[in-house]
This record gives sequence, structure tokens and C-alpha cells, in this order.
Amino acid sequence: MDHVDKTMTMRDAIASFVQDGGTVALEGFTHLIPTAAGHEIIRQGRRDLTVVRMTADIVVDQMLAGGCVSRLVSSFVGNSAAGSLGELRRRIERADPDPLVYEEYSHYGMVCRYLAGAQRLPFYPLRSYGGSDLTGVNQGLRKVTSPYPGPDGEPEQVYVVPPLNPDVTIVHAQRADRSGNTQLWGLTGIQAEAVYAARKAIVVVEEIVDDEVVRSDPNRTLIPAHAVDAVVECPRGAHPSFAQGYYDRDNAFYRAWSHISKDPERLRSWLAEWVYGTRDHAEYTAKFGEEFWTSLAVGEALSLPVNYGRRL
Amino acid sequence: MDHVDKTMTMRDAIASFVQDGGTVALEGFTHLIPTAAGHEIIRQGRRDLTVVRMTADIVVDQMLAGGCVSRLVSSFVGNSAAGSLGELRRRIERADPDPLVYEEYSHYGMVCRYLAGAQRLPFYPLRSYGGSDLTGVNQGLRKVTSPYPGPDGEPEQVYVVPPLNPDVTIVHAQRADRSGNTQLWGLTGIQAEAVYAARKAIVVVEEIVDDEVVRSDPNRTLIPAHAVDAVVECPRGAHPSFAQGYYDRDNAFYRAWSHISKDPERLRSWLAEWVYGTRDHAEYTAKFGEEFWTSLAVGEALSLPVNYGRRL
Amino acid sequence: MTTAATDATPPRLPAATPPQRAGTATPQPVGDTSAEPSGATSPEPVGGTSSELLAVVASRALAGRRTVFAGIGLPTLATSLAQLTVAPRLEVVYESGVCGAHPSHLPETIADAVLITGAEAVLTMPALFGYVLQGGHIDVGFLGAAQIDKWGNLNSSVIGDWHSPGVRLPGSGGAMEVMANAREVFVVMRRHTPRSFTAELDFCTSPGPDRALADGIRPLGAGVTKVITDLGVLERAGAGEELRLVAVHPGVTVGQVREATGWDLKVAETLATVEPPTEEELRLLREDVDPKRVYLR
Amino acid sequence: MTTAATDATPPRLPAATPPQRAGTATPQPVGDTSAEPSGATSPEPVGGTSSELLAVVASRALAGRRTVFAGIGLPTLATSLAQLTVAPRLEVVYESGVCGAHPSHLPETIADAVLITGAEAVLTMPALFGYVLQGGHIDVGFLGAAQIDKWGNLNSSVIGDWHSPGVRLPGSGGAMEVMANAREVFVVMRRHTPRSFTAELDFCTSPGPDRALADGIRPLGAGVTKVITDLGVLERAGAGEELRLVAVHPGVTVGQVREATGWDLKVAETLATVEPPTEEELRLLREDVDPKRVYLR
Repeated sequence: MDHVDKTMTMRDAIASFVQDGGTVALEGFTHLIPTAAGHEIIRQGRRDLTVVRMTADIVVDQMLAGGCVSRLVSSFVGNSAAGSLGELRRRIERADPDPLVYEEYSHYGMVCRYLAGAQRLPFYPLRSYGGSDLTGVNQGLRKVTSPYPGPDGEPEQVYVVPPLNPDVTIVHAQRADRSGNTQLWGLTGIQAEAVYAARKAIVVVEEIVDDEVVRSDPNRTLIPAHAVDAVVECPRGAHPSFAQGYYDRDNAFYRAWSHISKDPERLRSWLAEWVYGTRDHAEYTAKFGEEFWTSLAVGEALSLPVNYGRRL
Repeated sequence: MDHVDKTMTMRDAIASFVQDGGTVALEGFTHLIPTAAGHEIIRQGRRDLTVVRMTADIVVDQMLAGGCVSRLVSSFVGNSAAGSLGELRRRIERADPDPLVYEEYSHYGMVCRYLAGAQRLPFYPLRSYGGSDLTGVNQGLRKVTSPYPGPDGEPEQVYVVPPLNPDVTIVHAQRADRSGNTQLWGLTGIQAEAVYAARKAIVVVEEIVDDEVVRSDPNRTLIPAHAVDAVVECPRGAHPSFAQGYYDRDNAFYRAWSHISKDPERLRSWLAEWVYGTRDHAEYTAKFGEEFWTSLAVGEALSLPVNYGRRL
Repeated sequence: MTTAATDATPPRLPAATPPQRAGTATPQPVGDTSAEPSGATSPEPVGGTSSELLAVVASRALAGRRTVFAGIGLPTLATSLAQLTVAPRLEVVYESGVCGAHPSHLPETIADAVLITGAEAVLTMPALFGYVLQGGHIDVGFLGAAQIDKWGNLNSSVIGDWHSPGVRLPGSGGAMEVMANAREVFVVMRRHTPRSFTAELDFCTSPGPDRALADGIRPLGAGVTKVITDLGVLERAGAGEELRLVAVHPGVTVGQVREATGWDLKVAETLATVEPPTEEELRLLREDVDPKRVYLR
Repeated sequence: MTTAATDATPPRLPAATPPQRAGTATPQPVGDTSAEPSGATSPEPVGGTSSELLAVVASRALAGRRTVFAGIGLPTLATSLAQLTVAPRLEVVYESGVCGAHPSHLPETIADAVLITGAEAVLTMPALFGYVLQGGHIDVGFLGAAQIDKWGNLNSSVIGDWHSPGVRLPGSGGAMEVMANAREVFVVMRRHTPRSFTAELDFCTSPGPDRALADGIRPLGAGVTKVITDLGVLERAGAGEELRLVAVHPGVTVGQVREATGWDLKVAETLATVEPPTEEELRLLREDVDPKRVYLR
């Protein structure tokens, strides 16, 4: 079979698939956060987005500050363990400079929403939420009675969440081929489900590799080409998070962010310099200098090969 | 942390975890079928088992002929594409020599039952079964009304299946460490979910490997040690199915089985010779002779390594 | 592996009607779907047609399609030919979880090791059935069955009563899921007979959208839209429509097809005659797709 | 990553009561959980206790436990010490999906790359939350919170009204799932104050089994069974029981603890005094577990 070449520049991919007013999921649990894509959304001045992200962290704070976001769906709002998200807190606590609609879930609630979305299910049941005040502030959380008796023979209730089907999901991965067969390792989180749940999917990768690399290990392909609409090569696109085997986490940036984002002026001047002031992610990374990247470099710890076998 | 050594002989593992009257799931979708475990169950004369297996094929026909099984839960009953399961058909069509209770599902119905079992959910919804006559003969299939309106604004119904929690699940895999961290590749089917759904789990492997082998590629561990109770080293234990990268499928045996199992006498003499007549799987494999195994040997097609990285 | 996708060929039915409950002389119906290449017991198809013709007609129907859920055998021929002709970017997804296979040898089952080595992706069952199939990523699913009715409902479970069947067939496998979730379903039936094209199924394993709706379940796909047989081609557009004869093979009459159908078969206003395989289609099938004639019989 | 498991230390509350809605001078409460080793802004804990004491007490409570769902920081110290003392086979599962980590360096987050390289398994989120946690494989989960009440319900969402909060805290993360599914939950609170040990939560993020039952949901775990603070140890057995004081640290009086608690704290009939860390426990913590004193403060 022929292959469709889905490679695009980040600029074209964002321009093609992220629309004002749309719902954009950016996933990657601490690892492989699609920061470069978030920056390009800011550069292109998208407005009124619903952003979906389990762990709303620095990239979300930046998109909020960029004025791109009117609604947030998340299960954790914080700068990892390093401190605060200044813009997010101002938006939620004081509607400053604008209100932010916030749909709050738990992590597994979000996981189950993606699972329902990926499986075209009308709802997904889970064992959380019983007795939580979240059920009072989130109308998405509802109950279903199981048609099977519970362990005590009585009818059993369980909470359910509704499916999540983003207009576009953006994930970052280590590598893909040109048609979108995507391989990631280390923490793989919810990326596959977020991609399958979406109407369109952009995969940003550290490197585009030859078909033979992917095909040497088909079990490593967590996102097959048929689920992918655009492949963007963008080395170091997950900074300040990390890409297992490619570069380490920039912990200093995480700590610094709490201070930057605490002061709206400082935050806006950071955006002006590092996002609006760079044409693309290549310029952003170059601005840090090679010495900086050397400090995040990692050594080699190669997986031992497995044999897929060949008919003799 | 210290590791628990969970390695056991096949004999001890079956004796410890498979009880008369219990529910035993054997999974492996064409690939990595735990045949050797099935044979040991026959040798030990287990009775009145409920056997759960998505694709009830040769190993199930053999266990039926061994008189071990009174109930079958499955979504496909046939000798792959190679022909009939004689004993199964006699049991279902003519109660010969005994009746067999059969719970019939579709493949995804079984998948969802394992998913519910692994997740301790009271039920699992799916988009199948609407209008199928299976809902008339299987009381496990029930409906739930979604608490969210459907696309047309009206209430939406969906079928659900109940959780499946076998007393023991047995799977075959390429390799594991002594504590049960299990790696498999090629077709991985429903093995992880079947193990997590079970009260006890036996993993049968082509080889037990050093901890370092497993730890060089943690994403390849689909079944972590905490879900495993026994690790049995049993090379060629999946014959006549195959183990990707270890040996190929014995297609001639599949074709032969239709003829063997068609004739009850021939089937019983096959069992006498190959199962009761061998002390264990090592004797069974030796009986085939090395030339035979050479005919199923596979060449090398190694996965390219990935870098997990090392902090410098 | 399953009637769902391993092979479009249905299990052959026993010769006797009703099926002999004690008939030791009945052929083996369960799973005897001739997907095994050495299964040389299959008779030449009746009606003067051939695997080649069925494969060619099926391949043409794949024009413009992106993803196919298919088994081994006739679907292998049809999809491989389509990739060489009308649908160069067609991706075949196998029930075993393989996507984008690049096999070194012609595969003998949907789980053949040669489908895995060098594939683009291998998925777990929850991902394959949940995300790919139920998730709506399959354009066309190929199915076979022992019986089909005029709404495209399929039986692959039993001949006779389910509780005490004359013949126990393999069951659904993933057929029910393909029917429920693929955008449309193609059925290839090697032998068009009144017993397989029946007014009343002995048992409905895989229901089309009409039965789903009657059960209060919203169908996601159109169900069976095309049936390719040794006599011709039947089509329906989706829910609410009966299968109707749209084309016959050269030399086949409408009367022959109606006689071979167990219900009062409707015929399209403009009935076509199937265009015979071109020389190029036959050359590709014979030289490139299946030079050893594993499935071409 | 989350209050669920990243760190047992709760976000510090603002000094003012009620929290200033426009208070630019409030400390940063969101996520300021001091899991960052360089976060040297944390004050020395009050009450004369220390990270060492809390870690030692928590580690002893892990005797006989098989699996722990834990974060980085104090739980790292407690679980690592337990592996060297009372629970050599203890497996730590991280919210990031890592099982059986063998890190080359002390991890700085639950997703630190050094936890992945050399680990025994790394799971996807559906597997981690669905199969491991909800599946019932976790004996003990460590949680932190901004507020806890006498039934062991936890607040990590907001101070003030949810719709217009004085302080927006990180939220559940996986805390609700740990509470709902782990056999039992240990809470470590560095500062035992009436504002964090409150009669009435501002918001219940992670409910214990009593609240679940009242909502008609069958709880699977016992909820919070142990709270370790700078003043002592509180325990409850499960649904229907209040937390009660079972032990105080040397030099701490019952009156002090009751005064620092926002509800009328019950006291066990036989109140114990916490056994101070042994020399061996301290040696292991200081020399083997955290020789660079990343978390030992």
C-alpha cells in the first residue's frame, strides 16, 4: 500500500486544525508535554478555545496569558510540585483579566472521558465521585444504576462521566514515520486514547524516522497512522518537560515559572520575548543556547532487542 | 526492594491454583495459547471447571475430552479456520457424552467482560448486541439507559456486560523475571486484562530471564509482578500455536485436529498417548523430536533499540 | 479465527434439511471456512464463477475506501488487488490487532507471524475493538455467514435451535462488532442458495441496523451494503432498505438469482451485468497477489 | 504532580482568615507542596518534630504491606525506609504509571526520568488507574490535603467557595481515586492546625466511605485510617468511625493536640507515646535513603 505523507510544519498544522472556539486537548502527563504546539497556538492568536488537559500546568498558564482560552477542562491545576500558576489563579479567583469557565474532574474521571470518547460510548462508569462535592459543581457527573445486583444483592449505583471528543488532540512523542505511525516510550499516559477520541489529531515528534525503524517494533506503535492527521517534526518541543531518552526535564524553569507567572507584567514580557518574539520553536530553542541544552542531555540506556522472527 | 521468587513447576502451579469447580480463563488470541497448562489440567484430572476463553479452540476441545469442563464461556467455538472441534460439537449438539453449558458472547463482549473485571466495575457498556438473538439466550446481556441525551436529544440505550473475575487466569508469554514481570510481543490480545481480572494468575513463559533484561525495556512489561502469582518456565508451551520470535504455528496439527477430534475413539487415544502418556510438557515436546521443532524454527528479525536515557 | 473476519466464506451447511442431529456423515461445518490454504476439499464454486471473479468484484467495490477490516482468504485477494488498482492507500486492519502489515509471505491466518513482523502497529484487543472498530475508524468490514436475510442480518451461530442445535457453528467472533461499527459491511458468499439466502434466520448472530433500531439501540453503521455471490451482486443503502439485486454475472439470469434466494428478491430498475475481470486484474491476482495460488482456486 | 500522590505535604494555607480574595501578599498555595528539593522556602515544622520523625512513623505503619501508591518527598522517605526495615518486599506504584522503580538518583517528581529507566514496568493511565488502583491492587495510598475532617474526608480543591474561591488549589489529581480504591489511606500533615483539621471542609474533593455511602455509592476501601502529624498519630478503622488520637509525640500533650484540632477530637482509651526514631532508622534515612538531604529537612 502507498503511504500518505502527513508531515507538516507546526505553523501549518496549527493553522489547519486549531480553530477559534474549538476544543483542543493537549496531553502528556509530565512527560512529552506538547509545549511547542501551545506556543504556536499563542503566536497565531487563537481565541475562545476550550482547552482540555489532565494536568493543567505551565503550557496552560501560558495559553491563558496569551488570551487563547475561555474554558478549561482538567483534573489538576498547578505548576507540578514547583509552585503556582499565576495566570490561572488570577483568572479563577478574581476573573482577572477575564473569567475562566472551569470544568473540574479527577484524573481517572478525565481518563474515563477519553476512554468513552475513543470508544464512541455514551458514558463511562467509574468507582470515584461518591460523596464528592465535585458532583455539585460539575453537571457532567451523573449516576447509573447497574442492571446487575451488587454484592449484597441490592441494586448498585455508580457514577459515570460523559465522552470527551476534542476537535483536535495534540500530543508529543519521540518518533513517528511520515504517515503517522507514532512510537513513544517511558510514561505513555493517556496519549493514545486522547488521539483516538479526537476528530483530528496532530502528533509532534522529536524525529521523523524511516519506515523501517517503526516496523522493526510494531508493538511500540501506540498511535497508528489511521488515527493521525498531521505529523510535525519539532525537536525539543516538549521543553520544559522531558522526552525520555532525548533530554531531561528543565526543573529550574518549573521553579522559575511560579515567579514569572505571579507577576502579570513579568509574565507578559516573558511571552513577548520567548513566544511572540520567536518565529517558531527552532528560534525558541536556539535562544537558550547549546550550553543550556547540554545541561539537559541524557546518556544512553538502550532497550535490549526482542526477536519478532522471520519465516525461514 | 526484595523480590518474591514466584517460579513454580507447571505441576505445582496447576495443583495450587486450579480447583475442581473453579473458573479458569485461558487466554491468547491464536498467538501464545497456554496449551501446556491445559494439558496439565487434564493430567491432574480437574473436574467441573468453567472454562473461559474467547476463542475456544484445540486446547478447549482437549480439556472437554479430558472430562474437565462442565461450562464454557466463549465468543468463538471452532478449530481456527482449519475445521471442527469434534468433542465440543458432540457436547453441544448431542450432550455426548455429557451436556455442556455454553455462555455465548461476541469477541468484544468478552473483551468488555474482562475490562469490567480488571477495573472492578459492575458492568461495561458496548455498542454491540442491539437486535441480536444472543440477548435472548444469554441473561448476562442487559441494557442501561445513558444519563446523557443521545445525538437526537432523546434518551439513549446501550447494552452492557457483567464483569468477569476468573478464579485463575493462565496466559503464555515470551519471557518474565522470577517475580512475574512479564513481557510479551507480537499479538498481545486480552492477556493483561484477563490477568488483572483474575483472583490468581499463572504466567507460563518461554524463558525466565534476568531482571536486567526486563528492566532494560519497562514499557514491554504488559503484566507487572503485582498481578502475578506463579511464573512457570515452559518452552514451547504454546504448541500448536506459536510464540512470536520463538517458533511458528504448527498448521499441520490444526488441520489434523479436525480429523482426530471427529472420532471420539481416535481423540481419546490421542489424549492417552500425548497427554496422559507424557509426564509433563518436556516429555510432550521431546516426543515430537528435534527435526519437528526445526521445521517450526524462525529466523531473526530484531527490534531496533530505543534509548531510555541515563542521567549524566 | 472467526467468521467475522477470517474469511468471507461461510461454513458450508450440511446437505440434509433439516440438519441431521446425529448425522455423522455431515461435512464439518464448524469453522471449515477453507481459509487454510491446503484445505483442498472445497468444491469448485457452482455457477461457473471463481475466486478470481469474486475477488475482482470485491476489489472494485473498495475504490476510495481508506480502511478495511478483513480476514484471510478471499478478502486478502480483494484487498491486495484493490491496493494495486482502485485503492492504493487502503489500510487493512486484522481482528488479531495488526495494522499496516507488510508480510514476507502470503498469510495463512489473521494471526500469522508474517503479518506481525514488519507491521506498522500491533494493537491490544481493547484498542482494536474499542478504539479502532467501535471508535469508528473502519470504512468497510468483510463478513461471512451461514445465513443472511433480506435486511442483511447474519447467522453464524447455529443451524436449528440454539439450545439444542443441529449444527453448532463458530458464533460471532468479532462479526457482531464489525456489523455494529463499520461504516458498511460487504458480504462475500461463494454459493448463492435459498438455504443461505433465507427468509428467516435460524438465529440472528449479527444484526443489521433495522434489528438494532427495533431493539431500541441506535446503530452506528449502515450494516450490509453489498453482497457478492457466485450469481451476482446485491446492494442496500442502509437502515430501512432491503437487499436488491443490482448486477448479475455474465450468463446468469434474474430468474436464476431469484430462485436461489429464499425470499422474494427485489431487482434494481436498471440491472447491470458484472464487468468480467480485465486481463490486468487477472494478471495482478495471478502474478503479484497470489502467484502460488494459495487462495485462488 | 498531584496532591494525590506527589507529596504528602499539603499546600500551605494563606495566613489570613477568611482567605483574602484579593490578597496579592498571600503565599503561593497552589501546588507549593515543597516536593521540589530546592524548595528551601519551607519553614522548619513547628512542634519540634521533623521530616525524619514523620518519615519514621509512616515507615513503621507500612509493616506487612505489599503495595503502596505514593508520591515524592515524605512518602519517598517513608517507603524507602520501610523497604530497608519492616517491609522489604514493598512495591511502590507511582501515579505516573511506574511500577518497581530502581532509580539511579533520588527522584525529584513522580515522573522523573530516573524512575523510568530500569523500572520493572511502566503502565498507561487506563491501566494504572483502572487495573491497578480501581482494580484493587493497592494496599496503602499516601495522600495530602489542605483540609481534613474527622471522617477523613479531604479538600484539595479550594479555600472558600468553589465558584469564586479565595484560593484555588490544585484539585483532585488522582486523590479521589486513591481514596475510593486503596484498601486504606495514610495522610501525613506537617502542621497540625485547627484550620487544616477542620469541623467543616470548605469543599470535599476526596470523600471517605461515609460520604460515599450517604451518596448511595458502595465504597471499596476503608478511607483514611491513619493521620501522621507533627503532634501525633490519629487513626480510624473505616466507615462509621471518627479519627481518634492514638499516640502523641514525646513532649506533646493531649490538650495541645485537641486545641490544634478544629473538632472535638476523641482520644483512644490507651494513648501511646510515639517511639522516637531508633539510631538505626535515622542512620538508614541519613546514609542510605537520602544522603544528600534532598527531602530530609
